Amino acid sequence: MASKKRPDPRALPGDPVLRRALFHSMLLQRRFEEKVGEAYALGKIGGFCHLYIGQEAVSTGVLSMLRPDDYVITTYRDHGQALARGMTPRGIMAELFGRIDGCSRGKGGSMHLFDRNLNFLGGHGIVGGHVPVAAGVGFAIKYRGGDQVIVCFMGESVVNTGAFHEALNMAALWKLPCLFVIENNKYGMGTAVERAAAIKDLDRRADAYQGMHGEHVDGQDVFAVREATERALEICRKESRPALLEIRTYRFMGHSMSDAVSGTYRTKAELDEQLKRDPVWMMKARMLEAGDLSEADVQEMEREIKTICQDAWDFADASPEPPAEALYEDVLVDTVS
Amino acid sequence: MASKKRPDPRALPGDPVLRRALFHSMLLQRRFEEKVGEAYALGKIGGFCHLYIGQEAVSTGVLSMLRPDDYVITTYRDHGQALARGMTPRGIMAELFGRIDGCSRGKGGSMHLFDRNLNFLGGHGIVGGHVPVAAGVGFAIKYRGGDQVIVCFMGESVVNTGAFHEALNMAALWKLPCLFVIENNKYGMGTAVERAAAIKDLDRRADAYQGMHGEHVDGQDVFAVREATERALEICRKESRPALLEIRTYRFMGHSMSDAVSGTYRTKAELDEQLKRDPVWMMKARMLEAGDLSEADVQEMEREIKTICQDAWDFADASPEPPAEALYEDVLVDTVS
Amino acid sequence: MAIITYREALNQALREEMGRDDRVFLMGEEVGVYNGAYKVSKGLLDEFGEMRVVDTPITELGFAGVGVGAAMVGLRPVIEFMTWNFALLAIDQVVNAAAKMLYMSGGQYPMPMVFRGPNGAALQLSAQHSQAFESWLAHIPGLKVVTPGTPYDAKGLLKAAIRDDNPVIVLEGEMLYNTKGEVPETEYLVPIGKADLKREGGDCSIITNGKMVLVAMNAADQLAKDGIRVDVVDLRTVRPMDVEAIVTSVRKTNRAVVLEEGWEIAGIGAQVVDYIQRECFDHLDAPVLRVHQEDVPMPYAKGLEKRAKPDLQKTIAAVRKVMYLD
Amino acid sequence: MAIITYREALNQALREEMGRDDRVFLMGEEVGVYNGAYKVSKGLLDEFGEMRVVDTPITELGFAGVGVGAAMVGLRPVIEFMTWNFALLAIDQVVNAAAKMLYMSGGQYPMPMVFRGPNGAALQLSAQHSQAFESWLAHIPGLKVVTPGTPYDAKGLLKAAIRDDNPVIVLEGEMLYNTKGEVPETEYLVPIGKADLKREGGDCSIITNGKMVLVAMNAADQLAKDGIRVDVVDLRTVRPMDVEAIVTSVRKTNRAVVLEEGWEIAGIGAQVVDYIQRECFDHLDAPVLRVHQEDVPMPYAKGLEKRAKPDLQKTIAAVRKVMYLD
Ligand SMILES: Cc1ncc(C[n+]2csc(CCOP(=O)(O)OP(=O)(O)O)c2C)c(N)n1
Ligand SMILES: Cc1ncc(C[n+]2csc(CCOP(=O)(O)OP(=O)(O)O)c2C)c(N)n1
Ligand SMILES: [Mg+2]
Ligand SMILES: [Mg+2]
Repeated sequence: MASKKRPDPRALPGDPVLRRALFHSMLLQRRFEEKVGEAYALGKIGGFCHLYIGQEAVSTGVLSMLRPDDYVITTYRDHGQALARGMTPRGIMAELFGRIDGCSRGKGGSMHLFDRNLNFLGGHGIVGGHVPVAAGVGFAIKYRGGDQVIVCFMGESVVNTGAFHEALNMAALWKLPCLFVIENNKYGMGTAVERAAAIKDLDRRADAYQGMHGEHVDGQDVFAVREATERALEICRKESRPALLEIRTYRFMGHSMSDAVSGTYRTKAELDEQLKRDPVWMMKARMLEAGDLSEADVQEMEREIKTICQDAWDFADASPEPPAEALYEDVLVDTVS
Repeated sequence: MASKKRPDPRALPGDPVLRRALFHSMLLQRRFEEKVGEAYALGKIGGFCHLYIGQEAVSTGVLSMLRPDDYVITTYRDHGQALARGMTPRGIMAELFGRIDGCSRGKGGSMHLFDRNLNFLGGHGIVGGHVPVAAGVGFAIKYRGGDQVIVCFMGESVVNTGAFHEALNMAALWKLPCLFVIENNKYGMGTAVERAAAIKDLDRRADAYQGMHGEHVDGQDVFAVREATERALEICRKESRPALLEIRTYRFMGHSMSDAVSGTYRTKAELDEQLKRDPVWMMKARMLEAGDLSEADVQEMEREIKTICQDAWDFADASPEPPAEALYEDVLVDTVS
Repeated sequence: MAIITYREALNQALREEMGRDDRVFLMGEEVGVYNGAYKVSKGLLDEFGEMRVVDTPITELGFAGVGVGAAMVGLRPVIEFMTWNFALLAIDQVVNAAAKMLYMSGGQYPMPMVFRGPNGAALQLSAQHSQAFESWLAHIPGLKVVTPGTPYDAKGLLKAAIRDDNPVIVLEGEMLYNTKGEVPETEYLVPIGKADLKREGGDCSIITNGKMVLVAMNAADQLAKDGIRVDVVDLRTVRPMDVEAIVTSVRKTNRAVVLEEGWEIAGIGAQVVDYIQRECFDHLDAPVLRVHQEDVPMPYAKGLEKRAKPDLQKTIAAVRKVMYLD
Repeated sequence: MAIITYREALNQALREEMGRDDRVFLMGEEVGVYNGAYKVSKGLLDEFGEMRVVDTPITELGFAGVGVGAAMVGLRPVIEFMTWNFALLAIDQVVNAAAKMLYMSGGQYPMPMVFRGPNGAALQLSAQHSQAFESWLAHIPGLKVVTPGTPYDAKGLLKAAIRDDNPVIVLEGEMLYNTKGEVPETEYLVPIGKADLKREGGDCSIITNGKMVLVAMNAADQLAKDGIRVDVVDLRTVRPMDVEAIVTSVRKTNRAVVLEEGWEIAGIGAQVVDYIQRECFDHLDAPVLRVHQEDVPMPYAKGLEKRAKPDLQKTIAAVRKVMYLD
């Protein structure tokens, strides 16, 4: 257990109920994704499917700091954030199964989870494409004089795209309440970050945009993520200014379902080293140590989560395929304002 | 005279022949552009036409440091660099007139001056579009193991484009011999630089690309431009690394022929203030002071340049329009390799 | 009715819609302080302020995306591209975001937004600045695409576009901004998706849109002198296309010329031809002919440019040819 | 002849041309260490090294521009787009730079380069990852556009594209990479601009290209069982198009179905229809019909996706309809 090696002398931050909720969220994401992997192997899910395993402390840490009226937008690797934002495992799983009860009515699939009620503005498939969109949401918040924030998750490859640069420049210029979160999991597909980005600390890209707060933080430690998020949100919300967080994490699975976990572009040894810092088990160890949880509590939680995941699967499996006429629906609306 | 106010105690750098050549180049650009303005007013030239008046020390300073086998690429505001690179006034004027003897056979016009013999890779019309192209030339130089450099001129607006960011990141990552020159003339059309770029010193954008040299310099002083260029070229050529120069200048005319010189987005007072630092007359004053030139020499030079410009006009005017069949030429070549 | 320019008509449309609905804002390069590169937004910054008339850095991809984001959360952006040539940089946001958001969210996120600006060639702007992209845009489901050819249509279609809850592309024309025409003093909308029979005549149909409407009207005048009376069907909207209007005209005239500003291959005109041959197969007395830009990038030289463009002569020649007169 | 996959055929083409000419290099996302997102470039990094097989950051606009610059000064870049969906980000470089450089430089700068990658839909990749852009690319003068449908054509056309001194677009297909076919052991090229009559039959012409060639061949097999013999004209190149091959076939069969992967409106098929109605007006016994993707963004759900795509059934139905059998 990681905590044995890195004993944390401080008391864990937050109250026990909150800590339990954080752990629950992370564990749910982990088990849900494992279930997704199973379903994919059985052909229940098709297309591109990118698992979030290894990065759970990022979604959980960041999103646990948000208000319900804040906005969230992310990439195709969106299951974790969708769950952490409170979207139902049923709605997500049904979407992955391509069914009518899916959160995007079966039209979006794994890469395009949406939930209007939760201001979850989607998973997006074009690398970098959603970053200007996030700036636009920030613009709208400011336009309306609100004090919400938009959180925009992205993989570390995104910092090299033109879209990122254009969006961050405008967000800084116009002082938009946007929190840009880089999930640096070290690889964009098979490309190690240092083979793509001519900069070491990605958060320092913030310096190119006068006055932008930038910070990097250990993404396997949910408390560290929460603290950094808190600082950044304060700036976004109170000062209406953008901020850039580089959250350093690791992807434990292949890039997508067709990619081997290790071999071509990273070694088994590297992966094993990183697995020692599994965010879920590190959190568990710390909570056990702090006396927040007993092993029995964890087993109970595992059982409950297992039920949730199975229920999601059953629900998805029972949900009908979208009817033929759905093909032509949602292309356009027939309303005017 | 500017030199009266800012007497330069140092002896002028360079030898007198060189200094004369620099002044000649600047004066030629100035008078040529004035002639272009006349021709435009008479309808001899059409379309978009962007004069270089006020920026002559940039083209002259930078390009006087290059070798013949180096490469140059620039924007639509390309007359000054074309002249400074040694393209003939005749070929340029004929291009502006849309004639067959134009440097681009009348097909490109003001924004698209090209000269393969001088490695002048064109004026380009899409803001930012030519910056990755410059990186590609840098890539080719490195690919072939050469020690040339590509100089890429751009307006200051370009630093906000995605193309700029993508290109600079790759140039830094791959260590390409590219000298990126920002001609900061304070405005992109009617937009003041501070209303577009969320950064004060544009050369500091270099910091976002590990190891990139960045420097800003007074662009109205041709010697300062040459010195900064020398430092930057050294890095590009010897170390095969990119560099970014912000050269601070000013556009004395409107953005293009249809834009008023002042009024909407800048005041007459601001313009007048800037006119005091006219790079051509500052240079003249310094040379007079240093005894490089007498007023009579200048008048002689003016006469010679006037003749050159008139000759260019006459040549252009006499050159035929491209024949009808030219319409279908140059769409594709019919060769293979 | 007042006689105003196409530019003023667009300006009125923007002013009226911004006055009517404070979720509507205008964003783009030089739309504010500069009053618009082509002065379409003249006076709007003064009237509506900096939050609603927003000058952007030169970042087509970026500000198109800003529009998409703002539309997702309930604003109604009007995104101006200085010209559609530059919109190529932003086309990912138009095609992959705006046009698909509603569909891939299963109906949750309508995109009430407009992308507008001048399209096609002006005078001697050469290859990179003289391109007409209607066929590209019309190709994409999830968009609506309008191409007003007159001040009346410009105002009515832009207003309709701003009120539409879908992403609407408005293709204007630099060469159109100064053209004049009658525009009612009272409010009106031009329905998206409806063609307009701009001239009635039984001998041949000229089917056209946008900047070419004027060319077609001129051709109609000229041809009338020789006793040839043509229908001029102004599509006005190229997606969704008013197939019925095309078919009604061609079934009457039995001959058609399709006139468009852009290039030939897979142009909008090819689609019109396809509709005609499918729906009027037994009514056609001659193959449909097309008039379009020559299949070359636009040259700078004045004479070459003129040759490259579709024009009056080419249109008249095509009509005479489908009528077997030449 | 060896039987190899389309993927291997492309890999051979790249290897042979890189071996033949050291100015040729391959650049794109994941082409090196990862051996290609779809393994088309497998082994090439090991064989040719880092300077000639170049992994890029995710910067389509940027690395397409790098290709343009390298081509201007004499290299022969092969730029891989992981898919053409992402190429929208780079389309400015393709259209405004590569396709126009020769023209606007008055003939001084040929662009000997290739842009390649998979185009169109695979399986359940949904809206942003399932688009076929041949009609967009074919619209642009200054480009050549090839769409190989078989391993033989893939190898021969890619080799020809790399040797061509013009910018050539090679549209491959994720669903094609694993398909197999005969490929000669000895060197050959497939000429750009020439269609291939893949099946001969006198009753109807199916005109198609790319991924749809397989569908057309299947349809031909099925139809033959009912005694209907069709020509399958594989365009192979969609710019410049081999009009003669189309016309020859249709003048013989008097009936045509145009089958394409992409959307209908201003699709490549519309252009084919235009050529046919112009050149075969008096030979047509029925309107030309088209088969294409339904006019919607691609949905994720398996059943919906199947309905959205052009397929065997739709093709057979169209052929039967132009033959007035149903
Ligand atoms: C513009 C664009 N180019 C390429 C791709 C293909 N692609 C999908 S994910 C990916 C890697 C992204 O890596 P990163 O941003 O680090 O996110 P991660 O997958 O690690 O979460 C690539 C190249 C794409 N979707 N969009
Ligand atoms: C992508 C793109 N967007 C917009 C334009 C229109 N445009 C031409 S020049 C220009 C201003 C550029 O300013 P800057 O880069 O500072 O160069 P300067 O004109 O001052 O030399 C604009 C907006 C364009 N050519 N390309
Ligand atoms: Mg990553
Ligand atoms: Mg400027």
